[in-house]
Amino acid sequence: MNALAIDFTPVWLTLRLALTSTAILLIIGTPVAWWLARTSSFCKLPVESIVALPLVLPPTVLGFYLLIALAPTGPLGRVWHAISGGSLAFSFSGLVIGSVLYSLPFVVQPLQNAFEAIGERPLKVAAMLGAGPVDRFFTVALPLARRGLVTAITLGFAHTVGEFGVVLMIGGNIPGKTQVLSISIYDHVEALEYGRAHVLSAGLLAFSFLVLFVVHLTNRRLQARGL
Amino acid sequence: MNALAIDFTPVWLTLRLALTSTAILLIIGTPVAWWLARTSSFCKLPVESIVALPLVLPPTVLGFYLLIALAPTGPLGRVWHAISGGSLAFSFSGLVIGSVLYSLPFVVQPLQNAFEAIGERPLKVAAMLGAGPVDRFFTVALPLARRGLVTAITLGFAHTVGEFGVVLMIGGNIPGKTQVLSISIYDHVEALEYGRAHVLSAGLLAFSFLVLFVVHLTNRRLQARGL
Amino acid sequence: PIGRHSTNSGSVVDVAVAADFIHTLQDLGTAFASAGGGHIVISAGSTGKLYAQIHAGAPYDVLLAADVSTPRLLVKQGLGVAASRFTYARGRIALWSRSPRRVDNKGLVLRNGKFRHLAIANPKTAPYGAAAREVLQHLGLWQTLRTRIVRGDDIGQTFQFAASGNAGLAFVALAQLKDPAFPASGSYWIVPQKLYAPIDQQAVLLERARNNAAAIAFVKFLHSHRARTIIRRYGYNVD
Amino acid sequence: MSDIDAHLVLRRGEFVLDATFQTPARGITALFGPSGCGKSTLLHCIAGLEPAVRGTLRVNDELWQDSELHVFVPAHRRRVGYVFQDAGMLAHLSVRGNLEYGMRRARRARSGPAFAQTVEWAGIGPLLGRRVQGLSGGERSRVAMACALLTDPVMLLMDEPLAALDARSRAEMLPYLERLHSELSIPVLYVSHAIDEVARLADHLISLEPGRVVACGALREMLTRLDLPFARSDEAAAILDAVVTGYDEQFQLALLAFPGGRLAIPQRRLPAGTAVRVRILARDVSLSLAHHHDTSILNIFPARVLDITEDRPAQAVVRLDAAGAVFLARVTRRSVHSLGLKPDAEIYAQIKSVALLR
Amino acid sequence: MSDIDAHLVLRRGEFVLDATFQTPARGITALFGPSGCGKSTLLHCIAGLEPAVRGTLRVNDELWQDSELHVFVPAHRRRVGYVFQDAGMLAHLSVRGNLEYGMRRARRARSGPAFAQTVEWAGIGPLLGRRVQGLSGGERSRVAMACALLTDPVMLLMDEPLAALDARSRAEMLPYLERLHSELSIPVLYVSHAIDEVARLADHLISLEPGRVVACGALREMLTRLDLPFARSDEAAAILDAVVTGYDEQFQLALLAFPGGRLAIPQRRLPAGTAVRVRILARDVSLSLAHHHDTSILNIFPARVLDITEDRPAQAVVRLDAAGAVFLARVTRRSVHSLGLKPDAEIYAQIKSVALLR
Ligand SMILES: Nc1ncnc2c1ncn2[C@@H]1O[C@H](COP(=O)(O)OP(=O)(O)OP(=O)(O)O)[C@@H](O)[C@H]1O
Ligand SMILES: Nc1ncnc2c1ncn2[C@@H]1O[C@H](COP(=O)(O)OP(=O)(O)OP(=O)(O)O)[C@@H](O)[C@H]1O
Ligand SMILES: [Mg+2]
Ligand SMILES: [Mg+2]
Repeated sequence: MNALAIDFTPVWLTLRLALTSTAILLIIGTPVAWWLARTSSFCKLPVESIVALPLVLPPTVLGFYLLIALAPTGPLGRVWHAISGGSLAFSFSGLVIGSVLYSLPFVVQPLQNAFEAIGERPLKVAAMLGAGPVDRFFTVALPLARRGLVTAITLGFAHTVGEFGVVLMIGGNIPGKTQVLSISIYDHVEALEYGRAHVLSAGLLAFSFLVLFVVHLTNRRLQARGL
Repeated sequence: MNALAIDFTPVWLTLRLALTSTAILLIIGTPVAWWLARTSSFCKLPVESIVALPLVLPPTVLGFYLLIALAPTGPLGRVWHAISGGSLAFSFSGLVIGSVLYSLPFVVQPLQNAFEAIGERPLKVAAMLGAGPVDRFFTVALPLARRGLVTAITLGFAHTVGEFGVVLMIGGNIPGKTQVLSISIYDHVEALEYGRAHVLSAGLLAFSFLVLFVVHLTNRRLQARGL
Repeated sequence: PIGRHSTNSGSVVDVAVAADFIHTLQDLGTAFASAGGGHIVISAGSTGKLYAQIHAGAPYDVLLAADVSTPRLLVKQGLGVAASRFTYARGRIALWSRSPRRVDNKGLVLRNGKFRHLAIANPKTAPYGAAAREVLQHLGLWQTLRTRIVRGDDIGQTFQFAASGNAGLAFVALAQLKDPAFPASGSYWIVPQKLYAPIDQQAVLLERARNNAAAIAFVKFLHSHRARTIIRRYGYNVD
Repeated sequence: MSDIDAHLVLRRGEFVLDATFQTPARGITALFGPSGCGKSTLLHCIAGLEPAVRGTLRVNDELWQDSELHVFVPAHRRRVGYVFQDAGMLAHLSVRGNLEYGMRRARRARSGPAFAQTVEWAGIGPLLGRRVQGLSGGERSRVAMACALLTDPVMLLMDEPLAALDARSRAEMLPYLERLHSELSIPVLYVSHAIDEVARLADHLISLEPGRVVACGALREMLTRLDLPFARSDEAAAILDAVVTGYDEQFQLALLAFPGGRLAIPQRRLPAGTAVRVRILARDVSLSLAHHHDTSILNIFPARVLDITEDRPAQAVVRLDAAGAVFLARVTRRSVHSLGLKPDAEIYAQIKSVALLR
Repeated sequence: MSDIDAHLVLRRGEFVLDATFQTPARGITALFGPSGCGKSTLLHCIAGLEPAVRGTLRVNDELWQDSELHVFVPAHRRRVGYVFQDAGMLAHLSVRGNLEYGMRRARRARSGPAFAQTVEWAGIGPLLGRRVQGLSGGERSRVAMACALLTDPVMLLMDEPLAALDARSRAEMLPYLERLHSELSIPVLYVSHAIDEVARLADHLISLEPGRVVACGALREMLTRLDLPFARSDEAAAILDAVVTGYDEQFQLALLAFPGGRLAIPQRRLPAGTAVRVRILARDVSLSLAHHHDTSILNIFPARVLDITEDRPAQAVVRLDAAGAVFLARVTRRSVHSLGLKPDAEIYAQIKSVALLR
């Protein structure tokens, strides 16, 4: 085997994980951010702080606690087992849960800021043009929060790609199943296979640069046309 | 030795690191974000993408490359040695550099969004009230970008507290010098000292919750008075 | 390389240690100090990480690696003192389950037991993982169990997989089970030495401490009878 | 009886709005009052944009709000067209995008011609592709008006829509606004601080003082009531009903008759028999004892003094009755004295100009 | 000679502003033109808020911009006070915060009394502690005006500052604006689409058509030039200089003399000998062949017809000369015919009302 021969399975897995997680992050994060931006409930402050909390735990430690929660005897794992019959730890679904939890603040906070910056005005204008709440959310709030959305996607995606502490912990580093690129690079470094690590890192950087570049470019295009 | 006896050195070290890094992040990140928000230079896109890049590398791998750069034989380390006579790797300064680099996107992106959301208008108004560019930046742009600033501080601080991959790699886990709380918890988990890990994690969570809560509360107060 | 930290603090020894040996080292440190040796400061990490750090000038005086090849490499690269390199412990692995009576004393559970996941340390980066793979290959189970094997970053994580109940079985270090401070419950099978190549863990005095009396004294101490007793107590074999 | 029936209470900081009024749900009702008296706030409440408002609101026999009964029809279901005071629009859409946004959500699909016609009227054809940020003040308000109309609303709320317009654009839009209530047959609540605009457009008038409604009724009565600010203002005017009786081809003057006499006004041809409405500003009316034929003033007729109010140091408002038609004249106190004006005096009213309303 | 000398070119999408004008750097210069013609854009350029503008700008012998010489004085160094069309303010500061923001950065420290006085004038005392978002349209513009004044500017730029005000507040602020140029002795560029406001306030007039300056000069000439839109508008007016000669205590009328005759106008006492300026609206002037003494019109004097322009189907503008004072009368074509008006005809001008400007 060539010393630099590279297995591409982790690349696809990473891409799949990052895309799935980003999608789920948006689906969960957007309503949370919207609620946080508009509520004046006394729950707002605690919820805001709780969303940011996963950040302060070292990923491996967060992973450790997740591992306990996801275990067949743990709270989440039991529910999941009852529903799907499978186990969460060491599965792709588990990875997604971990990534989502860990990257949530990066998605919620920029979105919340963007929603707050919109203010009441455009929503009132839209209401007067006949748009109901859901309609307003999709046709006014989201487009006006576009910059925040881009940041949320950027941070969420990049962070999921780079994340490895949580993923390593709850994924079990199973090649082809839970061994994502970040772990694979990490393994090369640990195993002193610096050459392969360099190649993979460079590839990851180039690829991510490309993705981020495209996201920012799209954003610019939209900006030029719209806001 | 009591099984739950806890050494508080890592706590102070972490606090010092997080505060220093957050301060430096703001000092570096704010001008970068301001420039990104207002430039239409063709450099904008590449710079935006580069700022986000450290995110996609697994922290340990980023740490590995930093280690190479900071080593006395590495590019940064050599310069530093020439200036200060000391070494960057395995020093507090090195930790700060690592944390700053890794957390930069979390500070730059929300700030940039906030600056962009301000628009030209208030700056023009301030100019007409006699405020020069620097004056405008501090008295108009920053206050109006307050929400972004809060997010930047929150994410930057929390991420530095929770970060451990980079710090472990370039800090070397030296008790009293570079062994921060996250590493210390990690060590306890690794060493199967779950009890201590739980206590430290709970303490860290409680403390961070408190910090974040205070930040958000201050933000709210300011919001109620100002924007 | 200049370490601001320990150049003239003669009585302090910075020891970099592979994670599995950390508790043993703590005990050794206490013993060393009480023997008038000096104070040791422990930095733990995976052997791979420690190598990269030493390469980048980390201020460690002694490395207690989890393998043989890393100290050998350091010596070859002029970062370790050749004469000081020696095997301070020989690790042993055990198959462990947190449920009592799950694991029989022949390891038959691997062949016919019902378990979803078997945790081993990453064979690529952790010597204990390599040993576990060898055992499985020896038993002819490596291929059949392939899909059920989950890999921890190191034996610490591997232990957590099993301890949290996510993996039914795990190949862990015997030292982890024997740890007097945290005696493990459940059942285990100490894998016979003939099923895997010895996990020799070597120590080496690092070049920067070539003339550090305290460090030299500590390495010497590791050879002592007192030290060997302590090491043996944690389930390691010592020559 | 289709009415707008409101009793709305809202507290906003130190400002308390407590407005009770009733006005017919047809034609244009003007909301008139000083700066900061709560006109915009009242429109917001009616539109349903102030969830904190208490009270009841009934429009066209539909209950839009009753805080006792916990009825609150949400803003977008009220289907009102709102021209905001700052001509608020959706910043992320182009001018066309804004127009279509409301049109697509209208009760009934509006036809293409309606779009083209509205764009034409507002004079915003060249702006359609533009972003709304670059629009000038006047352009903004024209686009905002077009937006509101295209939502096919059941009621229009307009907050000083012409304030940012120059005289020419304003003159161009006024006739269309005038036709709104006959063509669209929807009620319009119209905030304005320009009495001439109000007099010209409105059928009804709601007069506000800070936080409350002080008077509310038909425009005509309100304008000549000397206890209200209108009759005392520089723009005081009376409104008369008249009928077209003929047309002077040579000089292009329409000839009108009203109970008190005849009027000739510059105007394009109108069919004889058309009922029209004219406005006579108090400041355009001078009085004389004899009927002079050698002046450039065309409209002179006999009238009887009803009463005289000396509302300013040097001036007075004289209420006149010309065979039942009541109108006002603003003269100096000196003239009151020198002409010996007093109630029941018979004099000639000379009217310098008359504006045809519709 | 202290002048404002501008030659400014700016392209913005399809709109191109190419404005060249010169106006004295004292008194009030009105910028007048239809919606979207570039008035606000021009003010932005003068303020230095449009970095893309090319050309030259010289104010008071200071070179503010010369794109050839690469001179561009940054906006905050020009020390102009700007009242934006939307009354833009700093949203994160209270009303007081906004006022103080500019005051603290003024060239010379303004005294406390200046602050109190300005607040008093603008009538914003009760608003000082408020956030700027809650302000009503009229309140906003008053605060914005106070802000601009408190920066102690070398020039004021005002973009339709009174458009959002009701008649009463407008009437209250106009006199103060009138006093600006005598008291502050700084030039004011004043955008307005209300001819009456312009006639009342301005000394000079810059008339804009989309993208360019079509005329520029002293207000008085501009207003009566029949080739410009002013004389043809409904608000056409002439401005005369007069001197106070006496006061009628009984009826509180000021007696004025101008070359062509005498005027009596409702006015508080003015010292005899004061030079004043009055505005006579063309629509307030009627003509007669004889001098009638039995009417309520106080001001009647002989005049000679200069020329007659039939600018509308039914109406004409008659330019009159009363011993050198030129003014306008709007009459119907029928009256021109029936009174036999033609150049050099001698007639009597009856003036219904006269406004004292200052
Ligand atoms: N959040 C608030 N706190 C306190 N007062 C407020 C608030 N919002 C509005 N107001 C006050 O309510 C009053 C009514 O405002 P509104 O905008 O309805 O006035 P308006 O009649 O439309 O005036 P304008 O003709 O100047 O537009 C004003 O005095 C305003 O200052
Ligand atoms: N970004 C832009 N792209 C294209 N045209 C623009 C842009 N910004 C402004 N304009 C146009 O420039 C012209 C001048 O605008 P400006 O605001 O100066 O008008 P204005 O004379 O102040 O009008 P108003 O009296 O209505 O306020 C307008 O026709 C406007 O549509
Ligand atoms: Mg208003
Ligand atoms: Mg404008």
